[in-house]
Amino acid sequence: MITTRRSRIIRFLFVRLFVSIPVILGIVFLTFMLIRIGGQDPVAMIAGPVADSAMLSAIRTQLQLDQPLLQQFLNYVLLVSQGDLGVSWQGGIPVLSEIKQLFPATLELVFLSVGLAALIGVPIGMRSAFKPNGWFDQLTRFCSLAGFSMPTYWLGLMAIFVFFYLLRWAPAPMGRLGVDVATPAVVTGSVLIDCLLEGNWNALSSALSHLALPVLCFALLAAAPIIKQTRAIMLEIVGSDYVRYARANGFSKKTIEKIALRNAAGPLLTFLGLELTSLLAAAALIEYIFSLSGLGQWGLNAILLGDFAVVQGYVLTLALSSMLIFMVIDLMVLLLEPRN
Amino acid sequence: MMKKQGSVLTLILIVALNIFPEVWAQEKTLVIAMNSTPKGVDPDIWVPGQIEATVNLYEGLTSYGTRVGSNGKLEVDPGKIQPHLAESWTVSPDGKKYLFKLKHGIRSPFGNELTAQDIVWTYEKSALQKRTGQFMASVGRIEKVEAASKYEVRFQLSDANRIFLGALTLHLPAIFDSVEAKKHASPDDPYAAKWLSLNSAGFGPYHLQSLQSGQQAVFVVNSNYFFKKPYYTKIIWREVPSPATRVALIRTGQVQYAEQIPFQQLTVLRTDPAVKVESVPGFGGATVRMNPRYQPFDKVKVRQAVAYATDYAAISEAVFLGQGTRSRSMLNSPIAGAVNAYKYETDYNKAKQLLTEVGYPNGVDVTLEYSTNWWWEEPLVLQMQASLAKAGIRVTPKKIPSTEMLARRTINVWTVPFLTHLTSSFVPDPSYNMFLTAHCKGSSNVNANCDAAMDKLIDASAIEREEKRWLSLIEQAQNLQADSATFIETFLPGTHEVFAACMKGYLWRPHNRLVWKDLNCSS
Amino acid sequence: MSLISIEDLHVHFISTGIDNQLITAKALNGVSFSLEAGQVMGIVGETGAGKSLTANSILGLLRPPAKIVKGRILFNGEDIRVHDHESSSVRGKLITLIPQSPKTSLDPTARIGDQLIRMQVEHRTANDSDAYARALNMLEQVQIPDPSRRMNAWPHELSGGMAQRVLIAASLINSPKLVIADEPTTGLDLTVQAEILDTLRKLVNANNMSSIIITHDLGIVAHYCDRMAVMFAGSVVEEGDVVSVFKKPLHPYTQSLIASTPKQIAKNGYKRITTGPPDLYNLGNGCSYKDRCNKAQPICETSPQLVSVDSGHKTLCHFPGQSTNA
Amino acid sequence: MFTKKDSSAVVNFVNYSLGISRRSPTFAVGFSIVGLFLLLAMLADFIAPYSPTQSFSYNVLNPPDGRFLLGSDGNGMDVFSRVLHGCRYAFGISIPAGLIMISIGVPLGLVAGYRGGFIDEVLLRILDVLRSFPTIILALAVVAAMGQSLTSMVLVIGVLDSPIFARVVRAEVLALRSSTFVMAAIAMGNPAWRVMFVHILPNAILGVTAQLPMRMAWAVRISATLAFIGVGIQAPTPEWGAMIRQGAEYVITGEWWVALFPGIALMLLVLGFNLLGDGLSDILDPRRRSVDK
Repeated sequence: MITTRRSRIIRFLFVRLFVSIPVILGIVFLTFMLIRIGGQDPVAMIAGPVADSAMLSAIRTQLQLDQPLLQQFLNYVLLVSQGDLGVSWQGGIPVLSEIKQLFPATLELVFLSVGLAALIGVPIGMRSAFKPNGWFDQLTRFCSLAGFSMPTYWLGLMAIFVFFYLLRWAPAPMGRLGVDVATPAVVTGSVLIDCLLEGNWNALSSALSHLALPVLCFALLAAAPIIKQTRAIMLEIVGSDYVRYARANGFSKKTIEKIALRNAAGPLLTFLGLELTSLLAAAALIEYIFSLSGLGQWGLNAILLGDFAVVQGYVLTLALSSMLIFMVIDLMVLLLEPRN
Repeated sequence: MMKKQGSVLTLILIVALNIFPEVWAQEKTLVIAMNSTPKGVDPDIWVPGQIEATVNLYEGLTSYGTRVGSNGKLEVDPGKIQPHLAESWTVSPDGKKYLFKLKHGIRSPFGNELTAQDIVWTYEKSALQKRTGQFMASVGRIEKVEAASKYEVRFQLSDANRIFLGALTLHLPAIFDSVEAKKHASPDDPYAAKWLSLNSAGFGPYHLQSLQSGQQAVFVVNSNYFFKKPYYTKIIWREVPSPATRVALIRTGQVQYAEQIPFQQLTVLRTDPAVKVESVPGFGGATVRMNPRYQPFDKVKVRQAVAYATDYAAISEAVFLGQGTRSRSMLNSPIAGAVNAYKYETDYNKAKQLLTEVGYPNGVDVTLEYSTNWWWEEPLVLQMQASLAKAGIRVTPKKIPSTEMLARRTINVWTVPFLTHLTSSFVPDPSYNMFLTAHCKGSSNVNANCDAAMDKLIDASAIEREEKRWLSLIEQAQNLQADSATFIETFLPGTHEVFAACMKGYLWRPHNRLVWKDLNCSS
Repeated sequence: MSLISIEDLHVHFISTGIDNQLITAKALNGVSFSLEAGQVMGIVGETGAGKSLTANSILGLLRPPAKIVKGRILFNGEDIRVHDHESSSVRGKLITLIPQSPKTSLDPTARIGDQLIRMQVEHRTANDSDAYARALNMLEQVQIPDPSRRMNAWPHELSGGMAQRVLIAASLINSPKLVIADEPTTGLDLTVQAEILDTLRKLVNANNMSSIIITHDLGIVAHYCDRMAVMFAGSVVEEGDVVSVFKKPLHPYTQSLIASTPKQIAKNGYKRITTGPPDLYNLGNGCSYKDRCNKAQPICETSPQLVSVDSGHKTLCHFPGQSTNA
Repeated sequence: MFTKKDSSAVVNFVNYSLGISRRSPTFAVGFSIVGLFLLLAMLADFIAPYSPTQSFSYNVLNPPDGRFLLGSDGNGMDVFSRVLHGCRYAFGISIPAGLIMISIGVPLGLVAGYRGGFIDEVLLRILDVLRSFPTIILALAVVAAMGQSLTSMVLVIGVLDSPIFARVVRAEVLALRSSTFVMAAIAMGNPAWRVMFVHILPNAILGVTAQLPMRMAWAVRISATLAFIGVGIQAPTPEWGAMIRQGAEYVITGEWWVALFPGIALMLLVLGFNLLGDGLSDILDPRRRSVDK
């Protein structure tokens, strides 16, 4: 029994890996082509304000932009398969080293936000589902739709206005640490973890205070879909035979909630995975507003500046991490569900 | 469940609301709020933030002298070029050979002394990279650089020219500590371009200590710096992409300098006791340019009509908030030889009359394209739209991305008929400036401004060594440009640097970048 | 005093239409019956007659838009509805349910043993170690082979019959007074049906419990029940002890039900029912069976009263017992 | 309560409005919001005190007062007039984008669901890609590359979202395909297209109808986001996202009105669309009925 289960899991991982490859290739191919067929020429941007045509063509050759598109793509894939993401067209910093430096900031933001959002969203969604159409349900439905509808960046701006400009409660939206704080040595790249490792409490509190507002904004908005989904999942479970049976058995509300939550864990986890990946991308806006200098801000800039190497690196990172997240989540669900 | 969630929320809130007033305690550290961290620090490769950093890392063989200006403040005198890293120089009679003697004892942070070899290596590197450094070398018509002895270096020029010494004041081609740089070279990369793009090895006052892309860069003073020791020993360069945030930071005293502050904010900042605004007119002019290869701008009278239909007073008020300086030529003071060539004043009737003369009695429809390279573009375009309408020139404003603008306005592409542009350069030399912007081969010629007579005047001025004839050539060229009216000269937006109130010592340089070694905040 | 007695129970489904008109479905219309300790009662009737709704009302499982608008449910003389909103000291302990669909009624994420233990711990009828032993014992009693291994099984590993046995074990584990079996054998094959019902009957009798079995199947009622109630359109149209009802059905609906058992069809031939069940949204006045009844008279336009023929054998008809051969 | 005898049109209208708002308050609120915005968009020229791009040179960043109801922006333009005219861009993008989604998504979903096979596989793979890759980044990259015109924006949004539409249709079709009436239609020898469009589509359309407002909400949101980032429609065009972008410059220095009002308008309209969609699925789903308490 145990062996069959383990072999099933291993097979699952293999299949997932196998299926992921074409999807990732598809994403990379899609972005690769789309940013190039647009007709925008990045070379002038790279060459800078003083550039003559000789300089332009030299850069074009250097970046292989004079080659056919498909050839460019194949070259790129070949390089990527060797773990080389190329160098940024703006300044020549290796894309991979930038990703290593910037991704932890984004992960920090996204995981904290999703975590907080789940803490907010799941209980509220559950309560709604247990009393569907009651006042609480109507109110949360409205609120979650409002959260759904609110532009992230706008909420961020308004939060800055209130908490930084008016109340001076939040620190200036400037980076991940205060200027007067000694930056911890980079170990993991996550400021929070690095501070903890170093025991640098001063920096830790500064990092937390810089993260608080963006995380709060992000989590509030991320909670909306979680509420909605939890409600939908729970509604189905609450209407299920086994919850009806548990009710008929006179189980306490707490026990019934426990049963429902346990049964919702699988679909909820799957949804949280989805939420994680979508937040990874949406983080760009929050990072931009709060100058958090994460991966998203970097990618956003690259898109605006036409730095294709960075755009590709960004897209690839997002795609790969989405895949990884899905895989881990699916694996967790697999282990969680007795039926598998 | 609900309880747990509540307590976590409270915890987060407590952290969020726990304010840490980031009081600036450490001394002699300068914190600056910049648009972006340097994307690289190799002066040969132009990338965002690079110039702002490298003017502080590398210095030239020459430098500009200073004088006391009309307002009693010290200012740069572009007419006076003095030795800097060089001790002295001699020129051959034909003006094509220069021999520089280097000062002894100039050392990089790595302890290596500056020798003629470093300079030769520098020019070799730029020649190989074929980027901005080589461009600047070509501007000075430098043909060959060789070491005459350990402390002597010889420059061979293709033509005698006036810009050469001015170009040597610049930070590029950067004079590298070649001894250190060579340690990081490889057969693939003989000039250590990879290493130099993320590390500094110069003889300037500062060097790069750490660079966290997108977050901050830290520069520390070169302890071996040959000249007067800078007041600030450490520069913390924070990336703050939003100009508004930069304003907030300077106002709350969390940084001592903030770059690229929007004009509207300046008026407020001037009244803020915590902030000091230093304003210099500079010589860069906000222009609107017409490409004569497109209708209706192929007709000079249409272009002149546009010049007459521009409401300069309104632009001054609404766009530059009364803080700009009227531009009167494609060259402006302090560039030598600048004259009042551009004589157009607002006159709608004259504009209408000119339009009628060339067959546009009912006016014309044009699209004015602009981007966001400079903050004033959009308001200027809107003002142009309003005032040109009064002469029957109906303007459709169109904002396009910077990438598109750069690509389409490039020399020999020239597909933007009507656009906004800033006339500017690093070197305040008249011939060079005219060449860049108005010569058919100039790399800042964005509107196909190709006129054989103009090219001839500019070319002649560049090699003319007799002062009077030189000035006359420059004046002719300016007048010719003003008459052809392909440039609508509006205002010099000026350079407005925003500092903490205590900041002293600011000195404007022709490269228009902040030089940290000038600054001090001592009481 | 009866163990449970339902008095004039009215349950309506109340909602508002898209045109803002109130829509009421009269699902139960004055259901009354009672049951003594140790008895097994069968409730029969067609789909929509209100059998399960009656059970749900007893178990407090009604959810909006269903609502009890009138009537009482007395258990041991106490109104059971006071327990509706709290973890019940009655439901699951004194009254338990054997649900309709065994495979989906077990919590899919808990092992069988844990579910049986949970049932006891929840009602504090045993502590953890006793609970395990009792669960094991209960599984044995419902004749599950290899019970100690089954304790660790997941619900999805069980067959339908096995799951139903587990549910029976769960329903009896707290030694309740009343077990309500809501169509306990639907979907199971006949031999399993019989085994399960035999087990249930045996255990109910052995522990002196009462039981209500809800079913479509008159055969089950005949075999396993002491008393029976026939429901139609939300009313109990006939109630009595099994023997007398089968011997002398009073209501035309009961008569037609008995006539449609295979044995009777073989004997008397097949008769088609021409009308569907009455529209509960538009129940008219009078006898709700009148549209289907071939003996309907003008008097049937008025509501019939419950008529008691023998002691405990009652019917809701103007002409009790008159249409035996209809 | 009214009885069925009151059947005058007014009473009916009142009854149905009350009934709908009772069954789904969300629908009623959403419907009113979207209707109001549609009205504002149509009447913008009459309501707005100024042209949305008229620049009052001497009234830059005027706080809200009698002359500039919602203040003026950094170019001296009236925020109120601009917010009003912004409605037009919101509908100008979401309506054609919605039409594109329907015209691509519905046939695609129909064929994929009914026929399965290659088209279904392709659709599923595309959905895979979209699931594992956030559309916003894709839209950003494409619009940035294609150049920022209204047309390219509408196209990108419409095309990118149509697979999601197709998924809804596909799910409905799959459920319907095995239903008796479809079986009967096939057995009667109807050609595939007829079964799809005459028998399945009308029954699948309910799901589509409820989905449409939500997708339009997405279109409004994403177009504003693109404009905010700086790749979509650009100021001085009175588009909400572009206005927020412009206002972002001033929020931190206390000129809150430039970003606040377009943001509120944007949020309200998106909320309206979402409420509409949410309510519609309530109303169309017969299993959900509100309770009279």
